[in-house]
Amino acid sequence: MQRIGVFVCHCGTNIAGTVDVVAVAKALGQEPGVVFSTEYQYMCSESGQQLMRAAIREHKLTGVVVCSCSPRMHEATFRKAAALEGVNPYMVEIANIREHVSWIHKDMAEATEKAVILGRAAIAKVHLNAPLQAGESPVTKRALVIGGGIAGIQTALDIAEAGFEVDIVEKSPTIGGKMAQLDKTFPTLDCAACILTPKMVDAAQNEKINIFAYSELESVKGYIGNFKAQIRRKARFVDETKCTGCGICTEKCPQKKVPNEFNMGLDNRRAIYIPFAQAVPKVATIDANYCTMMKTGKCGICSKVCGTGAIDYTQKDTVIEREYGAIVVATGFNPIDAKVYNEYGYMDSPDVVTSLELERLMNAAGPTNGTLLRPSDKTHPHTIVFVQCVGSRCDETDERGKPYCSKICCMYTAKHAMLIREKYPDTDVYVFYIDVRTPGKNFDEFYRRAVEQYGVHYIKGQVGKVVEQNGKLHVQASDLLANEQLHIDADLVVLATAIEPDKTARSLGTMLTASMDTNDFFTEAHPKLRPVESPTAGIFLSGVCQGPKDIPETVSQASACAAKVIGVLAKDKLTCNPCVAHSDELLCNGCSSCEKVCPYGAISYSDKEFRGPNRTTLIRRVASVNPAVCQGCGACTVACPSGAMDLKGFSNKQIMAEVDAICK
Amino acid sequence: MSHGNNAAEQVLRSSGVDVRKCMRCGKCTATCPAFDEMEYHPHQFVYMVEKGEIDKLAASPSIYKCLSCFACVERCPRGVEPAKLVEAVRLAVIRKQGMNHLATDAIPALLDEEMPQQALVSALRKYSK
Amino acid sequence: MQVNEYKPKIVAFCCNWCSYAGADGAGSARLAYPAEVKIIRVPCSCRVNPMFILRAFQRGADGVIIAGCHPGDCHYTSGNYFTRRRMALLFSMLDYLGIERERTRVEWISAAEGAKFSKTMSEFAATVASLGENKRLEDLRCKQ
Amino acid sequence: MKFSYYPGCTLKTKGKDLDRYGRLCAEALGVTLAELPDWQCCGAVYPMAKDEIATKLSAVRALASSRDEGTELVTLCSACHNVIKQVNHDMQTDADIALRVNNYLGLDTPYTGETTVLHYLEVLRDRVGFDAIKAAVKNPLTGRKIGAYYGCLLLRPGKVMRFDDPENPTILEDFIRAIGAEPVIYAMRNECCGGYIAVEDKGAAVKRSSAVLDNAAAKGADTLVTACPLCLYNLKKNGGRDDVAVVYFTELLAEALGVK
Repeated sequence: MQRIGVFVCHCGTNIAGTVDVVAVAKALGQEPGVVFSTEYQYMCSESGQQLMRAAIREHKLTGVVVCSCSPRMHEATFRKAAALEGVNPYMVEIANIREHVSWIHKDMAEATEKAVILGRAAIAKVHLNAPLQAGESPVTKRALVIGGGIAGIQTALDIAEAGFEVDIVEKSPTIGGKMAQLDKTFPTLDCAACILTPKMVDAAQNEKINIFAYSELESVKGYIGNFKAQIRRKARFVDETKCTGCGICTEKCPQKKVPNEFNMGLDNRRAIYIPFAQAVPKVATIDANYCTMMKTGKCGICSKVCGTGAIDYTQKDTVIEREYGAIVVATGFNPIDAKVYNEYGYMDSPDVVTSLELERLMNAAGPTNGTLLRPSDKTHPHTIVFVQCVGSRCDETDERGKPYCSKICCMYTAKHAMLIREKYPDTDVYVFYIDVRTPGKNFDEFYRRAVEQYGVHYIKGQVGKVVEQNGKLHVQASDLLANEQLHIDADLVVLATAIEPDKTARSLGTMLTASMDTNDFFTEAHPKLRPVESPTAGIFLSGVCQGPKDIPETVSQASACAAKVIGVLAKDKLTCNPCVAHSDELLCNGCSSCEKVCPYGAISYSDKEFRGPNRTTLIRRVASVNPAVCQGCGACTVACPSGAMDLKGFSNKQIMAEVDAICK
Repeated sequence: MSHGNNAAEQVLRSSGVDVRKCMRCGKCTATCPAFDEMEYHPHQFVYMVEKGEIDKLAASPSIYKCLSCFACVERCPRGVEPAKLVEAVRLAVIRKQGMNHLATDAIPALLDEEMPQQALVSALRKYSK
Repeated sequence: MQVNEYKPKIVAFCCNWCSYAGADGAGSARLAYPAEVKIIRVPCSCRVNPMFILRAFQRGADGVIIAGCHPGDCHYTSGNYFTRRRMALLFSMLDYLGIERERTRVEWISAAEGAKFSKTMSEFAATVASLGENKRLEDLRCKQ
Repeated sequence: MKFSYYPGCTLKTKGKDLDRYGRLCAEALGVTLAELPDWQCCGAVYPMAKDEIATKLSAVRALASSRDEGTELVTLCSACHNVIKQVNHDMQTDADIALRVNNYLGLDTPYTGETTVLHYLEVLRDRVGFDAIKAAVKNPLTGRKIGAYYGCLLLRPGKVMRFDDPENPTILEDFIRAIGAEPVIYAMRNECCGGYIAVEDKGAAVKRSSAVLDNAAAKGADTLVTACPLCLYNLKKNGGRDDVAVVYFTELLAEALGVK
């Protein structure tokens, strides 16, 4: 018989406000096997834990039930405390009476009754708990970073700095991501390239960092400490080891009509190209969709002009396999497609642009060499209208937009408006806003400067329709404070389109079994306390893949993420989850049902000798589980027809005891 | 704020609109083709219904100026559907005895040779019980 | 004679990764659902053995709901597909035994869907309540 | 291909051309339009209020009788289309309206939105196919620069109408291409012509209609096509310019198919 102690937490008033904690402690104290029951204000606090440890010593407890917040919150805390007193950590069970009781029920009698029932279920389970010993598994001392934008680069640099190897997998031909496309950065107005490109070079030169650009993750298997990934290195049709990045091929290529994605399609590039001058790796890539040689077999000019013989039209994709101890997701974002908001005329006029397109139009390395010219007729725009929140902050029923605030638009629009007024003082700039959101260091001051020093017209209202006629963009908008409808003849309209996670995020989330929210942002293990970890062990989150962020936030999160990864890689062994499946060989009939449902291949069969009646020996085929590979899902336990397979920590008997307690 | 007044509740019920969804962006008013003709504009309908100021709206010619073009309904990012509020207030008025905006016999004088039946029927539906 | 107000007993098996976290999310957002719903945490919805459900009905549960990750999002890659197939079979068998279909349910609720958790549980509790007590499999010998 | 056909009152009077050419073209394209025997006026404007039942009945009668015929229901006039499709949506999604309408009508089988409502243009796009139309064209309107005028009723509310992208529609442009002309895209093509406000406030209608026409003319359109008699009226009467012809799309189709 177990000697069980029950500890009911008040959680301040979070629990005690709705649940009569004294009554719960008293009721649970009457349960068979419970030798001690008490309540305390904050069980998770140092003094709360001391109280628990003292009780374990004093009452020689063999099992512990804590009625508190979700086990996802403090299970580990209480297990650790119990272990310090020599009680096996898996003899501790949590009854969740905060998230599942006090926070959702108002009536005290009802909530108290439910808390008691959940406490009884936990007690019933502890009666059947057995001490479990966690095994250990080795750690591969290398990290994988998926995505080579500023988030991925920063995380990789920090991990490498600590002395561990890092691979960056980037799907485009160069690292740099969105930040490489930006002109200036708020609120300091320093040039994005000037602060980003040195980091790109650092990453390239760091001997601990391998950059797999123009590559995609194909599959991932394994678990924390022991991931195996297959990486597809797409054929560039250029030998990376031979190409010097001289760029002659990109000048001589006769196919000049390929939309330049780096410049948001505002100009064209060649079929063989280097995305931008500071690309890393600085290697040419042939775009097979446009290359005349690849399509018709006639041309070959790049091959002729290449001094190092790097061009290889027959190159094939290769798939490499690498092992990792931890994986970082840094897949970033894209602006939504503005074409669904055609009331702003994005599809009708080239002079309606998105903010990212404007970045390229203002960038010295962009299609206009930094001179702000209208795409339609290459003239200076004199009246510019900015529209905020295009596709952000929409109702959940809205089919075009996103329910969240994209967070960066208010600030980059203030930046754009300010830069334009500074460079072209004869330009009238209007910003239509719903709210101006500037929480950040020196952010509101920055916005106020746009208004007060630079004379940007901020108008509380929205644009309803943009009509292009005779070279002007007729903007119809509301001015809510004046209760007017405005009609502005503009030359350029800039849409601050919402940002959304990169399209690859969803399939990546599935591949990594890392959970995502309804907007395809990766979910963190805890929104406040574990913001850079996925709930899936060994998967870490860096940058906008987790939620909208600006550059300073992205960089701090990227470094935080690196710290967490280093925490894993620095260990030689990791403790495994002891709640794994186990087969009772005496009951196993060797049917293979379990083997078929195991997603990890953790179950194997072997012939074993068993003693039969009358001193005979029987040879039977039986299953056994590799505890280092088993992840503890339990699929096999249900498939097993003979009841041989069971899951430690969640055994058939334990769960049925819980069912009984709840239905009593 | 006069929450819970009967006229406002009737308008909310009959329109099916949830005025609390509004985030005051003003896109409805920005897109409204009848802005110049209206005394109260679409965003004001939303706000004034929320405040319970139905009497002011009911007395305003604005309720006969909405073109029912659904531009505000289509473009509202919050799914508020301001046009339905205009219709609900208008109905609350013309459903009362003797409150037709246009009497049936006054209409023929407004018509011309080519005007399609559709215009006439629409006007009858919108302006009278 | 004492007449008790009827409140159904509902057992909700929630997978640790999605739906249990979804229930925590419902709690954090203070999205209420009826107290009749009691949650049992399992590592994956595929850990739910048909025995557990039969046991619940035998012990007097009026409804059983299993909640797991959305198809394709299972923490263990494929567990919820097993759940879907197994439960389709089990529920039709229970139906044959006279346990109405509405008393059993499988739902996919992600960690981010606190609102869905609360809504689903409220609806399920209301449905089960409207069916009244489950007598079909209840074994009174199990009650002390 | 056989459909139930709901012409609507305007198509029997001032909008005869829309109907006449529509029927001729349908015949030429092998589409049978069987006019519902007992249709009544749809009311021309969709009754938005949740508590309006009487004004939705005629639309439901047409929908139910199309269902009883076992055919999809085709409309041609934009206004009728808007009313009937929105009422159909109410019958599918609003249990309260469906219950009250059915209680009132007392049909043999209650109507719950089973009928598919198609606009004539949708029949051309989704059932006949613009490629087939292109192949059937005898007199392509080569060289004509035609602007599509959608107005409001075909497109909005987009979630209910499900007709085309409400902000960037292409169905009429594809139609214009199919009959051999060049589509002119202009921003005002999905803005209101003024609608029934013309009855009471001509000035307002003039403002709206002339803005539409001016924008189309500035983009080089010589002709606008519409599917709505009221739009046609407003653009012609209140648009304030005669250098842009305004015609029903069925008339141009008839011309191209050689059945005019």
